[in-house]
Amino acid sequence: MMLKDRKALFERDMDLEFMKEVHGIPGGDAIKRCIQCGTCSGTCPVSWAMDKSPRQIIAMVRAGMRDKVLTSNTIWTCASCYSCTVRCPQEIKITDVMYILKRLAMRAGQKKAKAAQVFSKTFTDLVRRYGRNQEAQLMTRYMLKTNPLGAIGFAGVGLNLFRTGRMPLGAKPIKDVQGLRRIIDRAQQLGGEG
Amino acid sequence: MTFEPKIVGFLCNWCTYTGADLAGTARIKYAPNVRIIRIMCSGRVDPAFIVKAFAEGADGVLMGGCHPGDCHYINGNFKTFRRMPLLKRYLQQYGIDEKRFRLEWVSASEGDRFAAIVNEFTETVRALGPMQIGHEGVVAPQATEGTAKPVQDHVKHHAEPRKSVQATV
Amino acid sequence: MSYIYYPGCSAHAGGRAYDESIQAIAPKLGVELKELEDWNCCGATAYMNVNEVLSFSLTARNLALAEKENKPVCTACSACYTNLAKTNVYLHKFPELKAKVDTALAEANLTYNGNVETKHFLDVVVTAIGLDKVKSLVKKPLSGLKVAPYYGCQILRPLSGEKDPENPVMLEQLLEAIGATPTKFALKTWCCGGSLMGTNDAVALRLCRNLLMNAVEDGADVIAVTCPLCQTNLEAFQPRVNAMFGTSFKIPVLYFTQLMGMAFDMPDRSLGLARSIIPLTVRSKPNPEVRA
Amino acid sequence: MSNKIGVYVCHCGTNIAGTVNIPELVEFAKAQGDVVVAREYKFMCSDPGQALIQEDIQKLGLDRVVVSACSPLMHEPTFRGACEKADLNRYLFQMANIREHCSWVHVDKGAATEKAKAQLAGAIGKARYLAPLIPKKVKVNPATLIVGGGIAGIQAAIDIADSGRKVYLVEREATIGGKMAEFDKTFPTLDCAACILTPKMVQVGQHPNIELLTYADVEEVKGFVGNFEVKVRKKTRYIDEEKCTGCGICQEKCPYKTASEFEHGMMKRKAIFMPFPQAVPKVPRIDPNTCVYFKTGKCKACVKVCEPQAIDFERKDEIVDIKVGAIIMATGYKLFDAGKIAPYGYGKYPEVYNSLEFERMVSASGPTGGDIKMKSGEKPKSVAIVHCVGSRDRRHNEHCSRVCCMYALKFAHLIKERCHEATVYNFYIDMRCFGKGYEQFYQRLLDEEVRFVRGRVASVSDFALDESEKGKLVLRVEDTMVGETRRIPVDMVVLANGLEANADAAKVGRLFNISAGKDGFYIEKHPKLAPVSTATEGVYIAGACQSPKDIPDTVAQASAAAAQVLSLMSRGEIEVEAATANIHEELCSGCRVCNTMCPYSAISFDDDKHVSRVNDALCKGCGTCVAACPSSAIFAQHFTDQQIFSEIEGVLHDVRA
Repeated sequence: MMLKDRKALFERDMDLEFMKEVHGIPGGDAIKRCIQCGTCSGTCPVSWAMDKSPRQIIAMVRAGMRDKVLTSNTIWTCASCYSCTVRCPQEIKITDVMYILKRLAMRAGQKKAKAAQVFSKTFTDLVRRYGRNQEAQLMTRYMLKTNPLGAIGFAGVGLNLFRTGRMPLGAKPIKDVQGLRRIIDRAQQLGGEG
Repeated sequence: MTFEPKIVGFLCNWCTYTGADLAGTARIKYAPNVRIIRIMCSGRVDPAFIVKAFAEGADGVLMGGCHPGDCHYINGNFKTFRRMPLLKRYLQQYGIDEKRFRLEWVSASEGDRFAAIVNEFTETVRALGPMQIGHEGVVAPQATEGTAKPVQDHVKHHAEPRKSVQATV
Repeated sequence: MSYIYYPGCSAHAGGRAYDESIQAIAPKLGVELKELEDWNCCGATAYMNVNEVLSFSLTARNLALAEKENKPVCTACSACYTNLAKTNVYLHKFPELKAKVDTALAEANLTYNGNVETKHFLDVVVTAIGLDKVKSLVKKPLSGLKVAPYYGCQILRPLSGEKDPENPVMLEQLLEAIGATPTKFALKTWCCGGSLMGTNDAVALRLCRNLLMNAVEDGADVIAVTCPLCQTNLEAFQPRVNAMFGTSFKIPVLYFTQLMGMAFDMPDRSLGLARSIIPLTVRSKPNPEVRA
Repeated sequence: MSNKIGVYVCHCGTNIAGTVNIPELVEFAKAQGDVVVAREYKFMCSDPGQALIQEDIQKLGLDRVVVSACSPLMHEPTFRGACEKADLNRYLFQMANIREHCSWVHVDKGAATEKAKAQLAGAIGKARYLAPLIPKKVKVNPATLIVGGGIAGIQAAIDIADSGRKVYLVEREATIGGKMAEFDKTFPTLDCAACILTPKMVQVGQHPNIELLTYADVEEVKGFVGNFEVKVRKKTRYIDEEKCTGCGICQEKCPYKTASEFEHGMMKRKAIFMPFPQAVPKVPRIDPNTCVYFKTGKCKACVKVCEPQAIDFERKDEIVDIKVGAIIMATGYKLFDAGKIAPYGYGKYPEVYNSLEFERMVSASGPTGGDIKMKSGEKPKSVAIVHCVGSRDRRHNEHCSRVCCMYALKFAHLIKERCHEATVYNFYIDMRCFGKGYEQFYQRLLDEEVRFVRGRVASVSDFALDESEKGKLVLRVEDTMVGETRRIPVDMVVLANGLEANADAAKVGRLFNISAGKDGFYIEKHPKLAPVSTATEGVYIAGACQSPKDIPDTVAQASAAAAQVLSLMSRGEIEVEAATANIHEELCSGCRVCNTMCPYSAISFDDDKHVSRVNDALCKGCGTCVAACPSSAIFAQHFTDQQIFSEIEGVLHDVRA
């Protein structure tokens, strides 16, 4: 609360552990190199929809602004197109950095993460059950979970896909789905996440 | 306490020694196991030096020269290179694992590479374990200006391809 | 030439036509595609969000299965391609990650040693088979048909068969080989929004609007795609784009494999052309270049 | 034999003392045989440090000195000098490198100290067997070879030639002048490049002490400092330079045209041509790829009009042998090829220019006569200048090219000056205006309302999102100060290409025995204290071949290199390595193995005595022959088997003990 009346960001309130945390993850340490040139943001096809630009996100990580970073919509707006990754003059794999931050945000249970979280969860549940993704179920379940109204917008689309035989409803699991589930459970535990 | 190999490094003045200096000015950290001896050209390295080093208890010998074509003395490194097969055969005769010896070309601008080579070679030698003096049966050659010693001769004859034929028979 | 074929989940859903047309043209090209036995979902982008080890383990299972066959793996879905290729790179680059993935795989008595080569079907056609072979199979060249060559993202980035991911040429070369005329298409490597269409459709729809606009302004008759998700976003969601931006786009979006099949004069059914929501009416036109 | 060895351990401030346990090392030294004194000091290379040594030599009668400090490549000459001042032969001095090879590269203090002991023991071991040597003196050839006729080579040539000494200036192109000749104005003073350069070019052309070898390549360099022998190939111009008056009529009459390299294809030139009107020497050359005579055997229009009959289609390349005492490399740089960065559309969109193309466009003598206009002929209403193209980019060149910020500002100013109503943008990562008057120039541009956007341009495209962008080139960039992505439509884009080393820099360097770094730029002997010297004595570097540089720095370096050469020349003679090979005739079996081994053919064979002999004027002391001699008849002085064996025993002292 006291933060409210403060004008400047006090260094003592910065979370430098956060920076270390990101550095610790494969691919995360590269952001040490960032020279803040903005090529990533300028390249990003969706940066206009982000509340903070990818470049700012990196700066904020380095400054130790855990909450500001994990609550920004930036990481959830990233479409994984990898354009920034192939252009960064410092060869920072920014897309992978975004993945890292997405996972940290999910673990922190951020609200902004909800939509993507539900999508991912629905997706992963389906895969856990069948071993493969079932687009039809994915869409319907996901829609109903997030915004049932939005589903109407998709209805037309779904209908077209259904009409052209591109949204089969029946689904049967792969043969060794048991083995797959064992892999999933073990990996989940090893990843210490999700 | 882990075994710390002792390695003798013969570095040519113009490329590898300078490269090692660059590693220094760039503060690149590497294993402290190589003791460096400066020679003007890798071409000066008499196979007897290498045998001597092993005889004195070195666990490994590293030799550094200029990249082919870069030799300060036009082609001394090439002559060194030509001696290597014979040297290796010679080491075998004395029961010295040839992995204990390494020849590398390192230029004056490759400080980082020099450091990497030292680290890697140190680990190779560490894995081979300590040299068993006597066991691997090496006779220490002595300096021989004036009076040619048999070991010396043997090396030298081998060291010179065109003479090796008559030397080996 | 023989490959292990990894269809990917959408091959049985949104991307059925892709799968069908590939199965149809592969034999003609002399490519033997053996479907990977009991394959599982590659994790797409969703898994990355949840758990890194998990997402790599999923892909690793497929690679482990493929390794037994010791043949290169070929897929036509760009997302699957990136996941497979990226897994190879990461497992090689980060030993600690590989260790975890190995333990996970062990749960199903599987091991992966990182010896599987992964290729996108477009790369196989252009690089491995070669355009001469393709040309030799053309019976009905798509003369004068203006095609917008759309690469999208993950076939090119971060790992691509192209020399320069910023300036790819394979698709254009292929289209020319089947007699079509590729348009300039400035946005050919731009993103269609991918799975954002599910989580943030406002953004994805705008990206699709730009792509469609660019294609139409270049005078394209059809957009050629290399990825099922791009196809669905650009075709199935066109009505929603129109609704949102007051536009009136009605441009067909076909897989390059379907266009190849057409040029090879193969029956529409075999190419899944009936699955188009926006069907392609013209197949060839008097070629302006020829006239000039 | 018993010696009196003095050992001196240097702290080098904390550089060595911070890692190596000095007292322990000194105690160790004292314990070694033959060592009569061992001392430590903060900076051995300082005067008091050297005095310490000299005192001991005189008071204790030391006959060997060992200094344990930095690299001999750094201070061996210093200490050798100190010994000599105290009447101890310089070859009785030995150095142990415990800084570059020890304290700077090791972390563990214990291990570092152990290694330092070994290195020191080795040095002491070698010192025991050191022998005095008397260095020979050889005359220095007073002529100088300068490679590269850009502003660096020109400046150095004039400085040296004015002192009355001979200079050979070799230039690869058909004229001197280099890159500077292509420029219009120079930052920050905006004086015209031609006005300050062409007089110097003329001066070089007319200077009695300068021999100009243009359109020529160095093919071979032999010898050493003071006495280099150089082979230069003068590629044929198909013109007799002696006869040609440079009237230029041939150029007018020649019916065949092609794109001018000098004008970057924005103008045509003839098949027989001078790169530009002010070229020096004023001698054209025929380009056989364009000249129709070489294709059909007909035409000869030029021959008909050439009164002095200087044109000769049969003329071949000629090889010129020159002897010089010193060499200055001034080979310059190459402009980064912007085509390598596809998103910038260079080579794709006609209105995207690289910096040298734009230099020509703004030049009064250039293709547009100095008018800034688009291919359409109209003046641009908006121009974007993109910084750091191929610089500060791990995918291309990691280095900052140092001049781009400033010439980008210069461009901005010139555009403002010539298209008043045009909007000019500068897209930069950081503005680097470090030189004298540079920051002020930046301030001036701010006043001129040039728009500065801090952000590296992501892409240039002709795709328009709406009417406002139709027909324009649209730059996509994050305005990092605002944190928003901007789309900025312009008529013209000028790229500030970075500077990189010539493609063949390493290859050329090898000819002269100097090495290039990973970035291709030549490596100086010491970045601070010997910036224009190289590891090879007698070979110096100046200008952009050492690293990207602006004109003031280049000229300064050129004069510095000239000064180095002149000091060498004024010495008149230099001492050459005394550590040469030497043959014991009584041991020589006369097998002649060494004769073929010697890279300098310094070993000849005496048929009467049936032994080989070393010509120590030619011997460089590499020791290849020594290692090859089957009967150990050859000594490498200062690197004898005995000395090296003893050094080996030293570095392994702890194993033997």
